[in-house]
Amino acid sequence: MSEEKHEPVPYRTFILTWVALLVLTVITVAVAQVDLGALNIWVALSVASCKSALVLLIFMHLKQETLLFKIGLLIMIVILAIFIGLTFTDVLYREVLP
Amino acid sequence: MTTTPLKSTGFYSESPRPGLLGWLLSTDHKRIGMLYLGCITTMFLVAVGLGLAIRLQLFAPGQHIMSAQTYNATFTVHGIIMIFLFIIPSIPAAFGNLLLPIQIGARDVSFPRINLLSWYFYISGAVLAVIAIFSGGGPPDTGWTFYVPFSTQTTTNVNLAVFAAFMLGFSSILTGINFVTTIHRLRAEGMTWGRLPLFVWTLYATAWIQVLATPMLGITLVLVMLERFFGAGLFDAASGGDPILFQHLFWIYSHPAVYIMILPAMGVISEIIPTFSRKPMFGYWAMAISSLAIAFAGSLVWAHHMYASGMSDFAILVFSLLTFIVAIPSAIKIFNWISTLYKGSIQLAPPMLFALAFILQFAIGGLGGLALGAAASDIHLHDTTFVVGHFHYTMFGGTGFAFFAALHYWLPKFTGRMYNQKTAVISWGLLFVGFNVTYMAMQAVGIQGMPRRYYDYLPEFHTLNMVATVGSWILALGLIVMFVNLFKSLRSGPVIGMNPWGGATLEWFVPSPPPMENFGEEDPVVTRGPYDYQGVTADEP
Amino acid sequence: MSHEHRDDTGARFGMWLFLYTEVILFSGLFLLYGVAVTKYTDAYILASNKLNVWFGAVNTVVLLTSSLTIALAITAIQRNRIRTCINLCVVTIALAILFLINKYFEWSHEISLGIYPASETLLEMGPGVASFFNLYYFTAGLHGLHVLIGATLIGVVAVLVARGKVTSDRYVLLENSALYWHLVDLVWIFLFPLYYLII
Amino acid sequence: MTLLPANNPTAQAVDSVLIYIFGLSLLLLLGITVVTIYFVIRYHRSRHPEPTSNVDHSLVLESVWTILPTLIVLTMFWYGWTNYVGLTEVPDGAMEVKGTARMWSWQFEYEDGRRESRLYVPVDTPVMVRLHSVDVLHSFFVPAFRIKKDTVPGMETFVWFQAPEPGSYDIFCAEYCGAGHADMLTTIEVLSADDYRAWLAAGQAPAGEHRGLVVMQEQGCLGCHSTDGSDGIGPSLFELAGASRQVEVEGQIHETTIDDAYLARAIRDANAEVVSGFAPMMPSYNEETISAEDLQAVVDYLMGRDDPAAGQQQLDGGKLLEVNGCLGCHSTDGSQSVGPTFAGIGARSVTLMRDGEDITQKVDADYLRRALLQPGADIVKGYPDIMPPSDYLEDAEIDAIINHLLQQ
Ligand code: HEA
Ligand code: HEA
Ligand code: HEC
Ligand code: CUA
Ligand SMILES: [Cu+2]
Repeated sequence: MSEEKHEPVPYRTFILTWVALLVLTVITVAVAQVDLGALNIWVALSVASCKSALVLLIFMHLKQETLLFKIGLLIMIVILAIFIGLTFTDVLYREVLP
Repeated sequence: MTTTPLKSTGFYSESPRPGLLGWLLSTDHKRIGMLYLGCITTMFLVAVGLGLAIRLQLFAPGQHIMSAQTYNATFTVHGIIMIFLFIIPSIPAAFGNLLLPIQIGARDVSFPRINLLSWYFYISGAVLAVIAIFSGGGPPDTGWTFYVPFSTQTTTNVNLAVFAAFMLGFSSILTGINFVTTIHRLRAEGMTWGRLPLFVWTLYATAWIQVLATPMLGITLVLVMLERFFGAGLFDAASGGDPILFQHLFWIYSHPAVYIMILPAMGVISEIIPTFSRKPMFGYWAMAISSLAIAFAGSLVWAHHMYASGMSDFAILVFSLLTFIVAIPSAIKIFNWISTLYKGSIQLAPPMLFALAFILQFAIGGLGGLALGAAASDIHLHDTTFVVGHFHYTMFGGTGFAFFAALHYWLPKFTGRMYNQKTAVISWGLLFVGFNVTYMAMQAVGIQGMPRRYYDYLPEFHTLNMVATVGSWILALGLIVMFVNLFKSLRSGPVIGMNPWGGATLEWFVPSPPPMENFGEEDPVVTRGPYDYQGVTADEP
Repeated sequence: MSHEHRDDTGARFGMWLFLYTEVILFSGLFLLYGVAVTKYTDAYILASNKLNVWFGAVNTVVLLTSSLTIALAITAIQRNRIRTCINLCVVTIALAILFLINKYFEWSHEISLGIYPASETLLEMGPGVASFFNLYYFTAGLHGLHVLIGATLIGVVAVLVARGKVTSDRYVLLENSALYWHLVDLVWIFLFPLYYLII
Repeated sequence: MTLLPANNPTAQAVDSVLIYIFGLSLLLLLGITVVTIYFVIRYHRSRHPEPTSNVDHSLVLESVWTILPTLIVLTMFWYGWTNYVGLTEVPDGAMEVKGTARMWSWQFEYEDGRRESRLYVPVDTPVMVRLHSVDVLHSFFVPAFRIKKDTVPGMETFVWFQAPEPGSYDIFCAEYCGAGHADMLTTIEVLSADDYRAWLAAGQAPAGEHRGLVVMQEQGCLGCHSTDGSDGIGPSLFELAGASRQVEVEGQIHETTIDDAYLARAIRDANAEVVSGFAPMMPSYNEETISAEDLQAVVDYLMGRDDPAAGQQQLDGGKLLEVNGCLGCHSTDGSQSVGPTFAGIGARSVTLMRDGEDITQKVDADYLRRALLQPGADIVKGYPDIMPPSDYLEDAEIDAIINHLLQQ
């Protein structure tokens, strides 16, 4: 089957990805030193998401895989978001009696 | 009638290793399926014995055959075995393994060795669960729900029970991974998605839940163990925890788990109804898609177990709404099954009788679920025996009966021998009557306000409890007749041909029992749909 | 078996499914974190400041680098550079060990301060701080366990490569171990900012 | 089978939803069953050997049975939700009580600090119960009012109800909480306005009042007796100590000096000795209405003795055992329970486990104090180490409990 094997990813691509990841790490650590209030945690999470996208797509070869793999991942992320999101319908709105 | 012993036919005779090791080290999906079937049936009989004991204690108010502590341990062990060792693996692990590869025209599942590993996880979990009953501080007494803080405080052997449940969860995950991969990768040529038997569709939907929800149970149970060992207080208000969060984590898995239980059962029914009506399934795509819809929507409703727990009213609003959404695909299924009967040619063979009982009992259980899903009525019904009635209707009246239907439908396929059909009908009658008497009474007494998990109750609840106990005796009789009948068929039942019922899915076109790699030398090529009965006839008995 | 079937894509897909289960497993802890951080925001910031960012940052770099080396190992085996592949695996394992050593020093330091689950010091610091450290220890502990498993897996595959069982034609085992290793990295990518970087 | 009352607002809110959903469900179920049975009979193979239709889908039909159920369930949801909201909106001016659950008993605390193991409320008044738990999850469930709410450690929850008729209504614990779960029963006592006022007055004895007086007020003794020397329906109870009495016993007149034993007899068995000149119409009070301590307190009061160590005597050890849930684990009648029985505890020796060795210990005040405050230090042999420390009690309360236990 043609889908069985991927073309090898050049070393260069991986190394560039790695550099990008290091740069992003430096950025989060740097941003964390500035107090942005509640924004801090969201900035940190966005950067983390960028980093994980790089790892997933390039290190983990997701870019080369078939659609099935991508849909699978999407399903997992949606379910995860639901689990966490719906739990917050409780904890954010829990009334504390006077 | 030939006298060839079972062990010299089909996949029983062909094995790289002889004897017991040939079973314990086999990676053949049929052998693993049979192993599961044997263990699951055994565990079922143990738990059913405990259920009988519960009912005996509840025969009249006061303490009779057991003390409060023993009673608590009894329903806990009954629940744990029934849920984790019987009903969750029952249809997917036993019949899924036996049938999934054959029905899609494959020789085995994608990862046969992992399949075997998953059976070993199952059996270790089972052994640990049994050890937990007899060791440490005595059998666990937390209820199958393991609610904190009680479960972190009680001195009984909760650790081992929780660890057993963890292993069983792992087993379930591995089965799920195997099935999703198998269905995607190993369909035979011509086996398009539109030609998949509906049983396979439901297994597919189930497998996704197993993969995506079970880990949540894993981490929850690990946290209970950590809490007991280190006393960290992750759910303890004094150390910044929240006991209600435990319930969220628990039900995030355990609600979808009830759809792990019911979906494959619905698949079984969707195989049996068309075969015995000799008519294609009405609304194939609606049935396939509604399975996926139940799996997805079922993942959104967990907190309907928590309306009275002290969670926010906003969450009650959201979860109540979502709960009702799940009822819609279930309704579609019910109506499609019934439409399949229309202008069919209906044969009331034992599997069909069990399937019809399933429809009625699942409808009763499911409609009762609606009263539990509505916020106001659940406040009254929550944690009463009405809930107990509801879930026995869905789990036992639904999945349990579907399991019996599957036994009567497919066991001959895998043993090559038929049971006595008249006796089977008698056992069906006893089970049907006994079941409904037992659990209808339980629902009624729940509406009166009797809380569940009570070993003793007020005199006004006596009559209905007595009725329920008497019903359980009829049920017991039915079970004994059924299992004796099936068991006898293994040795002395008449030998059957390929297709005793006139089914049109692939398993009916291989010998009974099927050979080692299912299809001989040639890989099958599929050219027709799963419910295309044109030209398919049942063997003459 | 007479019909040997081989399905590398299937095997990889199975591994991905397994990774989903791992992500959900960790998400239980992240869920608890999310709830607690909204409830005890101030205490969490206070507690986070007690962790040493540099321990975390160094470990981030270590894990990212190990992710790189194991990714390179796959390209190496695809190009049939067996020696390079084995060396890259060994470097990955070395980095994993480095990570654990670093973790060991970090934890000993904190434990010497009396900060560990259910300790008296922790309870005195109030529910918010206690919850932060409880979660920190369990999440990092579970992650550490995964580092250990991942490193073992890569070790086994490296041996198989050396023995010629895993080759440039048949390397799905290496791919799957690498996938597992990247997951360990992914979890840390989120763990690091959430525990070390909130102020 | 009894029918639950449906005469109160919360029950009505829940019942109408139940009836709506059950009613519709019954209709649907009936339809499904009838159609299925009809098909099975009509198209049975003996009557209908070959299928006569091969239709395998119908967009119209399937849409109908997708849309119709959707509408039905949406109405069910909405009705259920709006009526649920009614259960959470406490009417203005509701009376508030704090309810505390512990393994395995309930305690209700009123605004004036009074604590009871039953929930006494006036008729026709909205009552809000603020729920707490000191150990694990429990659930406050009153079937008659269709209300239920978990009690969660570290959090407050609440329920409200309004009872239109006096009576006694069961409270169950509906959240599984261990061995005593099924026995965690008590009642809501709905009193008429008058009774409630009387109950309230009895409870509001000013602090420092002699316990004996309090008991006499509660029991209504002063309706017939005065304490100022003036006779009423009964003789005045003024300066009795040492006085002599002419009493009639079985028709014969005796002369007696008033002492403790005499007073006790007079209360327990009122008509055995009747004071000359009075009609034998005083009711007798048994253990149930006036406990042994209360009797002693009354006698002390009548004999002109001070309440020994005022604040302390006021506390009734027996009652404290009840309201603090001790009796959830310990019996008072010698029967087996989660913990050792209290019957005869003051006079026995116990075998303790300390560092794996058995020690025999005579029960005395010191031992009991340790057993209460550090229950984990010494474990009575044969019992689990589960007793919670009673450090939430005040010193005086602990003393009262110890005194009470020593007298057992
Ligand atoms: C196989 C298992 C199974 C299944 C399939 C279901 C199905 C459903 N369950 Fe059940 N449930 C359990 C097993 C199951 N349940 C268990 C084990 C518990 C208790 C756990 C514990 O506490 O120990 C429980 C508890 C439980 C509760 C919590 C009760 C409480 O503790 O307070 C609720 C509340 O919403 C609920 C709702 C539902 C609903 C709405 C469905 C729906 O999926 C039902 C859908 C089906 C139908 C609606 C009927 C068929 C359709 C028709 C007849 C057509 C007509 C219908 C319409 C027009 C709508 N269930
Ligand atoms: C598939 C799941 C399943 C099945 C089939 C059953 C079957 C039965 N259950 Fe079970 N039950 C649960 C799952 C199940 N249960 C769960 C999950 C709980 C909740 C636990 C909790 O609260 O934590 C529960 C709780 C539960 C309760 C509530 C306890 C309480 O809340 O106080 C009761 C009470 O009557 C009960 C009774 C029964 C009975 C009478 C049967 C009967 O159907 C059994 C019929 C069988 C017989 C009457 C005996 C037959 C005898 C033989 C065949 C001979 C063989 C015998 C031996 C080998 C010993 N069960
Ligand atoms: C959760 C159950 C529980 C509650 C509530 C409880 N106890 Fe106990 N109690 C026990 C157990 C079990 C023991 C025996 C083990 C031990 O010594 O710790 C015990 C032991 C004792 C003893 C020593 C008994 C002896 O025979 O020497 C006394 C006195 C006592 N309790 C008093 C009380 C009082 C007073 C209260 C209420 C304020 C109370 N208990 C509440 C379970 C309980
Ligand atoms: Cu308290 Cu159940
Ligand atoms: Cu549910």
